[in-house]
Amino acid sequence: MTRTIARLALAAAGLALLPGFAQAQKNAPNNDLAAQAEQVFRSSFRADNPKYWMTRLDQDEAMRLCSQYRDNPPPKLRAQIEKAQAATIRYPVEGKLIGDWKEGEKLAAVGTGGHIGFIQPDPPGRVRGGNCYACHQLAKKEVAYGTIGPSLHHFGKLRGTSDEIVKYTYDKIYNSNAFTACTNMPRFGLHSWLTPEQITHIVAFLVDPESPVNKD
Amino acid sequence: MHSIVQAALAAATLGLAGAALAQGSTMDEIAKYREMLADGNPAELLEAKGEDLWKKPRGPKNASLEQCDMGLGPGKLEGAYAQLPRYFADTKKVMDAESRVVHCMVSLQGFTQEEATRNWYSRPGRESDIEALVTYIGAKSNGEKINVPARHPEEARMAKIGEHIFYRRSGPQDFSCAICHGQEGKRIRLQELGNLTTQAGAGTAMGNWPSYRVSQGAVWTMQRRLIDCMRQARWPEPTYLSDSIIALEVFLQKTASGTVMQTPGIKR
Amino acid sequence: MADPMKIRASAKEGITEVKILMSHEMETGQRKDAAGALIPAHFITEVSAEHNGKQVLAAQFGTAVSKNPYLAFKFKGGAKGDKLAVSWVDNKGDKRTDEVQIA
Amino acid sequence: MNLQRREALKAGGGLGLFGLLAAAGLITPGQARAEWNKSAFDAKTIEETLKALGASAPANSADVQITAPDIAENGAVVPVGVVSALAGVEAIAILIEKNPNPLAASFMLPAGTEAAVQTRVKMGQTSDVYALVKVGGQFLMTKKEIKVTLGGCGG
Repeated sequence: MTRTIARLALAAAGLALLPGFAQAQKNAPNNDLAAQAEQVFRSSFRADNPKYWMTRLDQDEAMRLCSQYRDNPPPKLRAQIEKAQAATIRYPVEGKLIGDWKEGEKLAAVGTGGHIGFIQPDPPGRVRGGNCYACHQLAKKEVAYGTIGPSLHHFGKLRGTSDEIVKYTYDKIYNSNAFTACTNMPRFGLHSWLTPEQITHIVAFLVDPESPVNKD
Repeated sequence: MHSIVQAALAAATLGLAGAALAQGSTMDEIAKYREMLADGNPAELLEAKGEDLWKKPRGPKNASLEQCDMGLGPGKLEGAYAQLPRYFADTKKVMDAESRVVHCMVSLQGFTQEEATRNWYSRPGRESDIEALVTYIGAKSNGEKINVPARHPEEARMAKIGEHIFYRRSGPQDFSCAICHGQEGKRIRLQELGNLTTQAGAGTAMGNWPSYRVSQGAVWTMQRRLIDCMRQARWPEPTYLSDSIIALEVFLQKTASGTVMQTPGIKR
Repeated sequence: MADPMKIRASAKEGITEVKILMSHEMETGQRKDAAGALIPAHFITEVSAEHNGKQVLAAQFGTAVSKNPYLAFKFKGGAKGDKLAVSWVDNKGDKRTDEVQIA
Repeated sequence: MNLQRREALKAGGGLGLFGLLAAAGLITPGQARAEWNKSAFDAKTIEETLKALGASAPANSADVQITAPDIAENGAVVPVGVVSALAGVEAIAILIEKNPNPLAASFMLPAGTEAAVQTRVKMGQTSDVYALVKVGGQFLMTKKEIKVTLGGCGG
């Protein structure tokens, strides 16, 4: 790993670490109540939810630890989660990490897909997007952006398009927890929410000098 | 208008960056949008209908709901919503406004549980009595302080369970309630996200419901609101009136206690 | 039958301000239901307001007026206690009239 | 509302609102006019709509103002008001350029009614909104862009 990436990762981890984990540990509910709460939670879903929907309530190791420590695990666990998550990252077969920024622009704006249930499920074939604007500023012309994540306006303009930056960007979208355990950002690649190819399009939207993210 | 002028003046004086100014005016215009909608909330139409439904004899027992005990004694509605959910000795359960109304429709009016809850939310061409009733009952707590101390052991247990669910991550987007509602001063798109772990944040979130949602063209109750949060988390669908939803309500109302209700609200 | 309107009318310094909320789907005829079938248009076409029997506003709506329509206007005259009546009719012939006293 | 009037309204059938109101004695026959302007509401462009309203080539005027936010949080409900300080305004119309049918609403103002109306409209996308005013037999117009934003969780 190059120095740039290491620095980025360190900065991200450092920011998340600041509040300290003493607070998190104090807040971690005792196991007895957690077991009761799990039981109440699991039994609160409609009996006619298909089994494969119900698997969405299952937690992998990272989810379980992040929940237990309220997204603020102690340093040792944090490192353990990040290492395990980094190992999940897969790349497109042809190896090219920059796709088409125009496709990426579309994916960044789409917030639909993956909704289940009986009231307002997504219709079959509904496009699944990255919903990037929900949390990030990107192209300047889109005023309706969220602030849960940092502004990514001029992402490529500020960082360039070196192989390291491109790989970092791809990896971060594929599995955000490889860099910051328990971050708010979904693990888009791990869950196959986005395909590796779709992720390369979003990478292009972020780093391509022609992308509206890097204009204006 | 005043605030826009002020913002412009401040920007000119301080020589703020163009981007900051543009974003400031975006939020000013959103504020103007909300202000224009606040006067004339369609939820008031439903509130009137709810009052009618409360007072009219209905159901197999041809009884009104006027003797329904929402927690402060039979028929006492003023301030009742602001003190829910609470433990009810007659059912030995912690109940929220909606589960209690349904309980009264069953016990006083003779409806079956299925009949009472069949249309728990409205959709085009199908109205919901529960939505109307809860809008009416909620409005009877307008201006009242939320007060859910959760001192009864069952209430305290439910608050803890709600807290557990609030931080619980799962699903194909790794969501929990906390990832959007656990920090200060964040937005999703242009909508401010309350930090529901603080009194002020939870107060802003809880005190405006039931609320008319302009994007849905309908009033949403708190059950509808929370069940939809789980839909947005891409989880399966919770059961209406289930303990998870009530537990989250206890947790949030407890956190919000002391803040003043302004309901019915109007939101995007 | 259609639900009642909510009408507020208040007189101040010789001007009466009227704010009306109507309960109506205002279906555009362009939306599809869950099964993919077009939901037929259903919307208020005309609204009329009368102060003591004299018309003070006549409005025509298209499908672009929002669900549960809101309408506000002002007219000269009108005193506390005067009657203000509002009527609407929709494209299916449903109609509703409500009356309030000016406050 | 008294019973006879309610019955009269019910019996009105195909009379149209103004026929109904006249039958109910709510307005005098002289006031009953102007059937719902189907050709104007069905028009697909601003130009066609203006033509159907009998308002070809209206002049731009600073005496007509649109009161609306620059940005709408949701397109399903966008508050739009039209105000004019001119005396004797007879009619007002609200047009939304990029809607499938631009005409959203029109208002006839009898003498004594102020040129200040407000309603809420649906907008499919960011668009120019036009306010058309008829005064002294002339048509005046103004426009304002209203941005419609996507919001919330996104689905």
